[in-house]
Amino acid sequence: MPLFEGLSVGVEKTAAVFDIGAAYTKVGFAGETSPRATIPSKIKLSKTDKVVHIWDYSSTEELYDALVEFLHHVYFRHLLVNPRDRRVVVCESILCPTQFRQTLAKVFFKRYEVPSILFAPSHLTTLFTLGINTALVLDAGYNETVVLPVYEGYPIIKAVESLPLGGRAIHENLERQLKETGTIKENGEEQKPLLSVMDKIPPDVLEDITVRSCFMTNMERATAIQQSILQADDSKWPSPAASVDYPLNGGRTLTMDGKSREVACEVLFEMDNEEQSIATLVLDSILKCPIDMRKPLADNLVFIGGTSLLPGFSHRLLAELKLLLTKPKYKQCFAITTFKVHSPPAQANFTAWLGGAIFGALEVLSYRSLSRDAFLQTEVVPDWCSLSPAITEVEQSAAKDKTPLKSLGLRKAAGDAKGTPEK
Amino acid sequence: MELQDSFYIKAEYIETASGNKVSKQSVLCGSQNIVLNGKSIIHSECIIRGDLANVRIGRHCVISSRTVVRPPFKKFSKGVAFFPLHIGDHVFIDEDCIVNAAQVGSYVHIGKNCVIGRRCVLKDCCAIADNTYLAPETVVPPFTVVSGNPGAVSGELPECTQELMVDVTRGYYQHFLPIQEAK
Amino acid sequence: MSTSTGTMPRPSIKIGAGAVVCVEAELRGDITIGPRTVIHPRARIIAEAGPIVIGESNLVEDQVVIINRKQLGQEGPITMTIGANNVFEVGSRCEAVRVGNNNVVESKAFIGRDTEMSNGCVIGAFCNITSHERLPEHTVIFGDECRRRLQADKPQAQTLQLDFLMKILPNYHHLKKSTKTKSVEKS
Amino acid sequence: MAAKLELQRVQILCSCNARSPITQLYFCKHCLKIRCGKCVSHEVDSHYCPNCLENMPSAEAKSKKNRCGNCLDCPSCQHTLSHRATSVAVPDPRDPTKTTTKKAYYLACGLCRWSSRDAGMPDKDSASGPWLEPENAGARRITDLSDYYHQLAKQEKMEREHKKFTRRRAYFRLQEKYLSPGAPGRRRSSALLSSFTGLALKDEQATIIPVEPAVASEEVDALPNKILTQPVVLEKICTIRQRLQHPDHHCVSVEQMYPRHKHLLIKRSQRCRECEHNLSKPEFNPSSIKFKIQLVAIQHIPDVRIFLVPNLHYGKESIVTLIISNPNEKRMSIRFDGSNPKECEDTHATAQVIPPEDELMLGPKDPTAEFDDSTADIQYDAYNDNTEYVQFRKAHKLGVLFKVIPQRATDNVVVVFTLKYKYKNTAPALNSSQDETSSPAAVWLEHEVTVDIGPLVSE
Repeated sequence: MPLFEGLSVGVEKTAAVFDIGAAYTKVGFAGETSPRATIPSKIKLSKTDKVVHIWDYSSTEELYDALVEFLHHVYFRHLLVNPRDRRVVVCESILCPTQFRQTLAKVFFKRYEVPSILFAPSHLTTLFTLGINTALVLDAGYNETVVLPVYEGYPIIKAVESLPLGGRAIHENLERQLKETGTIKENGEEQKPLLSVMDKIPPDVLEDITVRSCFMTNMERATAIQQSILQADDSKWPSPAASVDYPLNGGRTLTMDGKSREVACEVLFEMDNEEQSIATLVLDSILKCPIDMRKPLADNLVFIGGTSLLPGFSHRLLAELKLLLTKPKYKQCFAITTFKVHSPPAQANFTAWLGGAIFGALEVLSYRSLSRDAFLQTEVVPDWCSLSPAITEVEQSAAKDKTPLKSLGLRKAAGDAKGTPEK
Repeated sequence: MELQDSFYIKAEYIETASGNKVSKQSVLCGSQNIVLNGKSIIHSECIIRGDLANVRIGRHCVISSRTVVRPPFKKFSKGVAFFPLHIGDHVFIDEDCIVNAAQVGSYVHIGKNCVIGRRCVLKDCCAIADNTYLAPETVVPPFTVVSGNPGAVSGELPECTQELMVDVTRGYYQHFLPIQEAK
Repeated sequence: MSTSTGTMPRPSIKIGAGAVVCVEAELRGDITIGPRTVIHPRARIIAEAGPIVIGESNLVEDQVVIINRKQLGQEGPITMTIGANNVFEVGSRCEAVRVGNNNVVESKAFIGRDTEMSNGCVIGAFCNITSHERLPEHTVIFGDECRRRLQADKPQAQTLQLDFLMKILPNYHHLKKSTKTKSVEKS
Repeated sequence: MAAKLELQRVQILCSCNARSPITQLYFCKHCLKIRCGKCVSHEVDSHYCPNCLENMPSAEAKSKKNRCGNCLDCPSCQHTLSHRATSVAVPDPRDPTKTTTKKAYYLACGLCRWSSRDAGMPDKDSASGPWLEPENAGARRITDLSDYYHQLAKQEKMEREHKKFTRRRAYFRLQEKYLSPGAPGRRRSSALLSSFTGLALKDEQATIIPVEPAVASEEVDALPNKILTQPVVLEKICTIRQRLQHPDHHCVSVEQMYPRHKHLLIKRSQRCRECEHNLSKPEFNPSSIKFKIQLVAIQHIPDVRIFLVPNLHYGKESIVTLIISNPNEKRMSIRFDGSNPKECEDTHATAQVIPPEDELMLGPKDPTAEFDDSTADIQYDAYNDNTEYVQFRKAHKLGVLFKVIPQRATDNVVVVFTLKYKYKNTAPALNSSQDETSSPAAVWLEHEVTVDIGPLVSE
């Protein structure tokens, strides 16, 4: 057995790459051009037979149980490989809660006995899909939009900006719109207001409506619409898009007017009380960077995340940025007049995953990863934001384990690591 | 939980020499083409279409009320042919199902109100959850649970499924007892 | 038979030439069955609120319920018309007053009275369609959320199956006699 | 089917302290311990296609990305597509004025009626042969990028290897960051990229062929005008599920969807984590329901089932009949202990239980009984059953009486007791490892059983 295992370590198997998003989880293998599967981040618990969202947890135990079953599903239904044979790359948001990554590491290392994990910030991995070292990455996900500048390979952590604007915000806004204006046709002929028949629209339906019929309108129309709403003057509305009859199930048809289709996504660019939108995130983030970085960052924007797949998203965001530059708040501070956007060789919803997959295939993966032995020693995952001395100690041991000597002998090292006491 | 006794009125069921019990309220069309291998129970208001093609049902099967067992057809360039339908041993089919399968293996459980589409193949030791629709020509591999509309693999069965199914179908037969008249 | 059909003049059943209607099928009320239509045993066709007219070459399988159901406040009989080459699979239920041609209603599907089936539609198994609309031609409805798509072609006609059934069913079942004009007593 | 027997009402405590019904447990003959799905190591045993049920060697499965070579899924509803044959009229090659018929094959879905003709895929002349999947448009670029990073990575690896033989010097920025506790800011995230950039900028690394960096553009595609002007046909726009099936190209309208090959399923084997022996190993043949190794608990430990439950009243003693059945073809002695569950803190017991004190004997299981229609007369007298505890005896089953006193006025009545049984290894042939004593000496084993007897009768 040991001999056999030794051999299998010699020819290392490609790493498994995970991107556990708030709405969808992307899984696949390093070195491949697209994820093997993109599945909702939900799992049906065998104990209760209920479907739970991975991110909806109230305690660490709950999260642990959900992750165990979720990863079992991923490994044995989608990846079809033995977990203990492969290193793991996890693309994560830099704002990922410690509790989550800590539990995730525990599940991976203790339950599935993976040899090592690399927690890679998704904003950084995105750069691997472009072959550049400097970019301002905007990740528009489901729960939030996070902007992080990366300069010459260094993420400028102090310039990170985020707002809870993403897919969920759009869905909520859409639901509000539909409750106001949507009508339902049921059995009889007359249209009834939506609220008279249902007080809630299922999230799956909202998602489907968004995906299939909503869009990010262009700047001129958006301005006109805002005017119209502000002045409560319907005549200012530009001629709206066609309305949609959406069959809810066999019995009901939901009619959504063209205005709702257009307005639903506007929530991303509506200024909130603090005068923030996802466009200001970009500018504020740039402003927090040193002056000499600003121009290169503005010239290298990257938009990732599923929400940025909305038709018209990039175009509108650029237009918003340009408009903001003329506003007094930013006019003074910026010498920039143009923005440029990259288009990665992947769909925006899995760009970060692809970066992880490119990186995961590299020979240096083991040097950057947290090995199982290092984790088992302390059971703590080192993190950029933790400052406590205890963590630092761990990091030293982790760093030691990253020396080539040890990282080569993956599984063998387990005994050694336990044998050598911490100096 | 050990299965509890269930009772039937003796006059309403026909018991064959090999121990099959068939409700008189079921329709067995073309009964000369229907084979029940013994100790199988067919409850009331079932329809078994032996007139379309042969139907063979193994030992210790239970077919619950209002279920339709109907051989599937396939179109060829020259005409239509109905295929024989084979059901293995220790198969439990719950109420209100429509079984158009080409083959149902042994130790299979089909839940309530399922539709098994034309020419489906259910291998041994699989289970179909309640209210499932298996689209035509679906194959269900061993030790899988299929559910939904359209049916998709949603779970796994334990390794001891065979023992469990034998236990259930035999127990069901043993506890299916006649009484002379309605109470 | 029941008296629920009392408002109608005289329940009568007309069966077209070459139609195969098994005796074990339940026909109630004023029903016209077109030529070359096959009705399996244990199918139920109930004309309650008015006559049911079934066209040519339809296939009605076991446990199917086709019912012209009385609506609240309905005045006078309403005729339910089913076109040609439609297939009603085992255990489906059709209450639609207007059904075109070449439709397939799969097992355990349900079509409500307010829905109008145009031509070449497929209502998938377990789909409940009750919305007040005319289904566009070649609509396919399937799955647990009644998803829809449009198919390029109408579903293939089941003529071959009908031929086969017309050959085989008389060997095993007693049939209702086909008639031209005269009403037939119910078995 | 487990639901029919309500097997979840009897839970057995696994050696990892989780409770599961007997059907989900394994019995490791080598450790003589109970294992459950949570404490065994799951392994991929073999790959197979769930549609054609053909086994696929793991190397082939890997190269085909876990997809079957023959079977395809409908892009619209994920149901398996079937091949349809039709004849089409084609101009006769010899005489262009006439037409002949030719067999043509296309794919069709039996559920949603999608066909390969909908997607504009040409028909094929033969039934076999591959259906093409479009290439990922970005594949070329991704390969270039990978190659570039590979070169950098190799460089770094070489330097590290080199460093191994020289003095330990933390000259990598990466390590500096990690080793210096005073610079917490960006050490771990920056570690990712920093050393690459460092390397790439060195002039002497002439061997590295740089990849063309991506070019950003000021212009992006505007919202197509037709969205504003044309009516929406929902049926023609892909749902998100359909889109996610096609990660390699952005598919928005249903015409762009193409069928994908069927994803494989696996058979799994289970291994005891302590002794590394297999607990369950299926046969290769995907249609087979047999196992090469099958150490499931139901075949080794006595099964407990609820048989008769009288009305239960709070604080009153009732007599409950449980059936204990013998999994072995030899007799088995059993004992009970209802007193000790107080020791463990997480007990769920809501009632006191008084099990029989005597040692009881379970009759042997007769595997041929299934085919024997006559109910065999077994000399039950030989067991000398005490009617105080034993209600009845039937082949390998024994109806045992338990006294139960519910001690909580709410909830279901749950009792916990320890079941002890004399275990003889019945199949020594399988058990060839040296660590097991060769003598078939029987050992007393025990495990905790939790039984949910049912609700109290409301007063």
